[in-house]
Amino acid sequence: MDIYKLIEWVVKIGIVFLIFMHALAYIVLLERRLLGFIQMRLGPNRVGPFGLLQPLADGIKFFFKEEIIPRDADRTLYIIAPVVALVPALTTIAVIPFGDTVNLFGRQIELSITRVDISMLVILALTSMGVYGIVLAGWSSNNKYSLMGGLRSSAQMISYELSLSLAIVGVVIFSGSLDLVQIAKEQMGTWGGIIPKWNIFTQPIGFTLFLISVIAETNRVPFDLPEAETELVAGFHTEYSSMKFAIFFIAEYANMVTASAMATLLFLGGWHGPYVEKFPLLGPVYFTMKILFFLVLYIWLRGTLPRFRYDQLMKFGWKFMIPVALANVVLVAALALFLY
Amino acid sequence: MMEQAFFLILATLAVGAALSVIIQRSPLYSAFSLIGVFACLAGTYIMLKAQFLGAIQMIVYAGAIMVLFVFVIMLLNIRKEETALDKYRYLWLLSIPFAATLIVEVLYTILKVTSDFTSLPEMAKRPEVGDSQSIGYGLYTGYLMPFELTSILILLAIVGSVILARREKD
Amino acid sequence: MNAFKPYILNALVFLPLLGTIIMLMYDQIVGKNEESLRRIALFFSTLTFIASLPLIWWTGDPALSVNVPWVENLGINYHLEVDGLSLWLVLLTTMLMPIAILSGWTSVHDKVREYLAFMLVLETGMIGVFLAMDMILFYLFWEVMLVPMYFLIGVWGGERRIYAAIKFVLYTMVGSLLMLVAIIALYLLHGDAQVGGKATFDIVTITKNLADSNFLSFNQQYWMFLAFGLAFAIKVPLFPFHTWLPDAHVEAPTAGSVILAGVLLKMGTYGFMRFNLPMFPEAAHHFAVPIMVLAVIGIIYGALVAMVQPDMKKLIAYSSVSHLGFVMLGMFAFTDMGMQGSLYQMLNHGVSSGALFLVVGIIYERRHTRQISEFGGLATPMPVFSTLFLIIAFSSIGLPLLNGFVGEFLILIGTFNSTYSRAFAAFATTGVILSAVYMLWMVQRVVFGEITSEKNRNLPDLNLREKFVLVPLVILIIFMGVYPSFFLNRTAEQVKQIRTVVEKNKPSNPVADNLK
Amino acid sequence: MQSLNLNYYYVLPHIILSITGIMSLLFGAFNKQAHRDLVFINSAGLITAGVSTYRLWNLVSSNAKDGPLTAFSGMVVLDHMSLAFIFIFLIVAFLSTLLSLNFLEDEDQSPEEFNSLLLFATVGMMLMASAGDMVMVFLGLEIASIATYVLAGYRKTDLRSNESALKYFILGSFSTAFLLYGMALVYGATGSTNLETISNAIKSGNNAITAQPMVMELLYVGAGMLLVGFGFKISTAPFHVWTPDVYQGAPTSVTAFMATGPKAAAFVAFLRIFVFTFAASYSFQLHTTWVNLLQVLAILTMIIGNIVALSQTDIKRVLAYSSIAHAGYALIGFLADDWISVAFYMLTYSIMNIGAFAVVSVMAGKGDEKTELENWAGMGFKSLGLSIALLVFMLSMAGMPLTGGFMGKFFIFKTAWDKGFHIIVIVAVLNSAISVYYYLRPMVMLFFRDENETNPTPLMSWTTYVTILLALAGTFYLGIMPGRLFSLLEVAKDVLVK
Amino acid sequence: MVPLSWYLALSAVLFTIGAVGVFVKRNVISIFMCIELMLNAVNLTLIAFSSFYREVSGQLFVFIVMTVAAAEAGVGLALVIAVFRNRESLNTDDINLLKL
Repeated sequence: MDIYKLIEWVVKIGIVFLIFMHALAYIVLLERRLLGFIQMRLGPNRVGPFGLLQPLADGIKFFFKEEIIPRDADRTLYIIAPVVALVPALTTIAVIPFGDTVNLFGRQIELSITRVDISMLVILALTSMGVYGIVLAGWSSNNKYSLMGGLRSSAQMISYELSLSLAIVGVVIFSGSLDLVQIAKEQMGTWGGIIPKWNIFTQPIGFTLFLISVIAETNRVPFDLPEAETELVAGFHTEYSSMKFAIFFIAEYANMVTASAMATLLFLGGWHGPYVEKFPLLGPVYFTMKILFFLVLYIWLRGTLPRFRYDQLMKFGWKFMIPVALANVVLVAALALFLY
Repeated sequence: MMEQAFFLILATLAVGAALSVIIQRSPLYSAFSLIGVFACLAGTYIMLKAQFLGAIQMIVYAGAIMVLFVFVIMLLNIRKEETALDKYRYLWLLSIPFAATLIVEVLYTILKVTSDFTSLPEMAKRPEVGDSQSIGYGLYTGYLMPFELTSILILLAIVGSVILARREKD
Repeated sequence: MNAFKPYILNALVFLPLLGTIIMLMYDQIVGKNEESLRRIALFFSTLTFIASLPLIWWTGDPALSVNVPWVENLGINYHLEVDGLSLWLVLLTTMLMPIAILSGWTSVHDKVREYLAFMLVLETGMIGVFLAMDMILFYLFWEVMLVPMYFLIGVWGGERRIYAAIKFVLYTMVGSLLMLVAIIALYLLHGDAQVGGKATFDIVTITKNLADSNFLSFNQQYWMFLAFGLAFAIKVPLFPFHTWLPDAHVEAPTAGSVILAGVLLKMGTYGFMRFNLPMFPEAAHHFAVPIMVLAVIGIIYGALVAMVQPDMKKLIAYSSVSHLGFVMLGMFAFTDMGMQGSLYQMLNHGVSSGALFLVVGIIYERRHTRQISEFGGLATPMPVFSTLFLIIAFSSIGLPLLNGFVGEFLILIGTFNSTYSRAFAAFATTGVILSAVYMLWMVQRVVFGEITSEKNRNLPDLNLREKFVLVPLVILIIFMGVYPSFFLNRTAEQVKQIRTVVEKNKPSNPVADNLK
Repeated sequence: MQSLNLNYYYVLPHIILSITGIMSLLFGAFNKQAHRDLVFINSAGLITAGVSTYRLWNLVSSNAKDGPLTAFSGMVVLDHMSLAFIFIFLIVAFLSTLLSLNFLEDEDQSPEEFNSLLLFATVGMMLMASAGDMVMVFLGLEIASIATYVLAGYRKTDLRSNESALKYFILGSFSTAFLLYGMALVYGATGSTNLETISNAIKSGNNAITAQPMVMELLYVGAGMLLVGFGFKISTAPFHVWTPDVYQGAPTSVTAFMATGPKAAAFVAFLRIFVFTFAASYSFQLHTTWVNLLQVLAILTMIIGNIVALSQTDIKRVLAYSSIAHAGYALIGFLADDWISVAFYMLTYSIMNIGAFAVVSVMAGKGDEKTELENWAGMGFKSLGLSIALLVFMLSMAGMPLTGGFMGKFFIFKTAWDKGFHIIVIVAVLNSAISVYYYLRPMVMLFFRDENETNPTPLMSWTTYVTILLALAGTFYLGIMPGRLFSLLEVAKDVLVK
Repeated sequence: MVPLSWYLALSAVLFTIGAVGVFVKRNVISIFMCIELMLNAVNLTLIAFSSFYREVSGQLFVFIVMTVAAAEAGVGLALVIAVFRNRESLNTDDINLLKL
């Protein structure tokens, strides 16, 4: 194997990982500040300027907190659970492209850790693994609130994964590929120089469905039933403390980032934006901005919407989302037939 | 050599996990062992250049079917298998010759199949299969009928599950 | 009259069935009236009897035969014919049926409709068996007749009726299903032999082709003889297969016993005559000695066991084993006289043992017991009955001038003249003596002597219905005894044919020669 | 790009039934008291499908020299065998629909799902009959099985029904795994899943793809696995253990369906793969191997089925064991390479079995409470018509002449004897003699015994009445006038898979 | 290059383990999982042959098998729930109303 290739890999993984982990930390801060803003309060602003060092303080706190493992817990699973939650969440980032191929140091470098022709499916496969972390946590804690959380999580995952996949099918029909790079590339250019050729404009229904499903998949408000604190104390992570708790936290935010990245790639043209063709390195910047948009949306929703009741959630998923998603597939297929 | 080593690792893991499926007393542990098997198999699929099915394996089996299993295990809160195996020792005994026959028979056959098709000249010319395109093409041409029929299958599975799992209308 | 000829065989088969249907309809439309049901049944069975009478003169007339394809692809025909072999058996059936129905006039009370329906269906089956000239048709009637008999025993029978009914059916089934295999095999071999056109189940055709060119190897004959033979031997019943008979006879209601003894057993011997002898002559020679041995064992064993029976019905049942031994013995003597006698003895047994069962039925109705020890001195309260009983018993013993004598005499002579050992005839003669012993002993204990039980003192004598039941049989007994040629003339030709075929295929060095 | 050979016309019966199934679902969704209407919808669908099947039959006949019709790139093969079995399935579905109405109404079960599942199961069975590829066999089998699992568990609050469904499900999927493994190995040996390609490969001895001599061991083991899989599905000994439990526990009208339809379907797929694809003319050795193996299985099946049935006290278990024994008889025709006799046998078997189960469903009363024979003592004359109907069905199963059962057995024995299977025919014959005992035992209970307690006279709805009448008519028709059917089938003999 | 027979052997071993599991496990869900294991083993065989033959139908077959497995899982687990509702046990030894 080519030694440069190896170096390139190591560097890419290093950079992405570093940025990603930091980003996660700061998304938490962003969320807290934004929520504060929405709720007309300050949020954490004492540690460092504007509270910018707050994530660091939180990290230190988590590290030094006492770790508690309940006596009747299933120890093995209890310890494994956070890992199971985190690993898929972090692994997905490997196949997400954040820009087109750029020419750096005399090498063609793809702006993704690795490129596979079915990256879409890989992401789906990996994210679907994420539920096991929650389920395991819920089961192993041997606590009825946790168990309920785990149960709800798995049911929710199965239910919304269908509409999620169906929403994606629409995009796949349009771009004719399961490769995220290819999907993003298909959205290059504009109509009449004004409207970008993003999928969001051709399939707004698909976008909406995707967004709703993805929020449900990441267990975020208004679909945060697995950890609904008013009913289940803290749901699946009721018994978790210190770093284990933090890992769940990280996993959740990593999932949010992945989801936002997917939304960006599938519907908002990925890294495309003005002048990207000329300056490929602008791609990641656009990409980050779009992701940020979705993250803010997430937080905004959390600040705005009340939580669903469990039966409402199920009814909504099966009786509204899936039929509409199916109809959307038909619609998109007809549209594709008409357009191409 | 790399590949072979990799295969051996995957195979060992798969067999280990599979054994764990039947050795574990708790269904949940079995379920997670089974997920392990699925993951290893997905790995072997990818080694066989069947990436598409590898991904589908993870999505459908590990991501959907097993979630269902785990869901039901949790729903029914089955902590341990209620009976120890030794009560049914004769079944164990029954299974040993059964397994032995099966495995000897199949392994004997398989180990006789040493011919490697890839060494055949005309085989090398054939394109690789297993990418999403060839699968998609196959599904909508030769396999159109079975593909369409899966819709009936799924419809009836949905109807069936709903009937069985819903509560009696009082 | 000739206009009726083509329909008469069909009429014989279907008249009883029609009666059944009308009875069921009557029940539905007019309402429950047991008396009228009985009359309808009696009417139809009598009508059948009357319809069967012309056969005596028409037998052998080709215009009688009915032959239409039934399942053409399989070569199954609906073929009915009557010849010397079947003529008297058909008549016996049609005659016994009204008598049987009459006999149950007052003794059967519950489920009369079903009882009569089964009787009539049974008649259809029996007539069908004797008339069928297609193997599958034969098999059909053979099996169909089991069902009503099963129910007659099972529903209206005595205490151990369930056991008896099931035993009866199972025994018959085992044999008959093997016969089915043999039928299929015969059909296929006949088809393979490429003689006389396409594959067929037709008995006449196959018999003729077999007589013309014996395409069966000895081995094939051997196995098929066994398969057919087992079915018939069970029905006859030949000695080791007889155990169902006492059970069935004893447990069956009177009418059932009459039919069982009178007709059903003849189906076995008829089958031997129809199939085993003309179709597999070489094997018949091969098996002649073993069968004759069994027949003689049956004669003596049956008589000995009958002697110690305290139960009248059982006694008569075992006497049947003995009598049918004679039939088998005569048949396998392969002489004209023996075979004629065998045929004649079938009729005799039908008439006289039928009558005996009726006699037992009559006193059972009065006393609800069949134990010989319960009776004694019946001659005093029931003189007419006793007279008739005596005549019937004499007929069964084989007293000269009565029918039994003719049959047994012919058989014994025939056997004596046969190529096989004379010892058979000698042993069989002891059977005659033994039969006199047990029969007379029974008559003596029941009819003569002092009245031992007070209950018997005031038993009423035969009423008109019972006279109607018994008197025709007694007349027949005497008629057959004094004018046998009326019967024998009509069977002679058929018997001769069979004998010729058998003789023609006699192995050069039969086992029997060594025994002589 | 290859042109797609999609002949929708050839799968018209399948399409019609699928649409009817969906329609009855929808109809039921909007109309809550739809029991009777659904029967009409189903019947209409079934009859239409029957008509189109009949037209296809004529088409196949007129196309006789070009071989069977194929559609969907060889996935669907229509020849006389598939169409004959499709007819059987349609009849089974029709009778089951009629029969189940009473169950659904009496116990207030939701009818629309039941009816549509029944139709989907029928579609699955039809797919098995017309399968030209192993994947179609598999898929058809699964569609039929999954629908039947649900039907077996339809009486949800009844533990027996639950258990029945669960056992059926577990053993069904277990056997499917074997079947599938067999298919995979056959695919490995021959290089194709298409049955025609496989038979060509077997004929030439070369793998379809590599054109090298194929690995026969793989084929043999694959065939063995298939044998095990199909053995489960048609419940031959020693793979029969699930049958009695499942038949006993399921609602009787469902038992009627699953004792007949899926079994016949398994038979047709079994025939397609073994008799036509692994045929003697292609590979003599393979053929003799499986024939010998199956001969042992058939003998075992008949003996076990009949002997164990003798000691059963529950009528549904008696019928279950009898159905095991019947699989053994049908296997004889199978061994003789004669699909016609098997088809005829399955037809008679289906009709008489549905009839018998229909009577049982009435006699057992609501909720199938009284299936013990002991409960039936003395009921015979009280419900004479029913009992006589049961008698006819039982006698038919025992092989009494004048009934379809006799003709079926006769036909099979004749063919097998002709082909030289003498021992097995004799074993079969002796077995049928034994079987008479347990077939007549219900009669003993009904007619010969006195009533234990005063049972109410069983009542039946008109649909059940019609079912029983139709089954009776069918049994007698097949027994008395099978000629026309035979000549129809005889014509078909010439047209087989290429 | 990994030879074909290795894949097949792995598949055979897994299939056998699954089959044995069906015999020895006493819990319905566990038995069901063993059946899934068997199906997966078969899938491996199919895919191995398919990619060595470079012929897609084996993989398409697997695609269908996966669909079927999903459908079967749905119905099977619904059945399990139905049984559990009526009888608080999933042990096959307790499911004995019908004699085996």
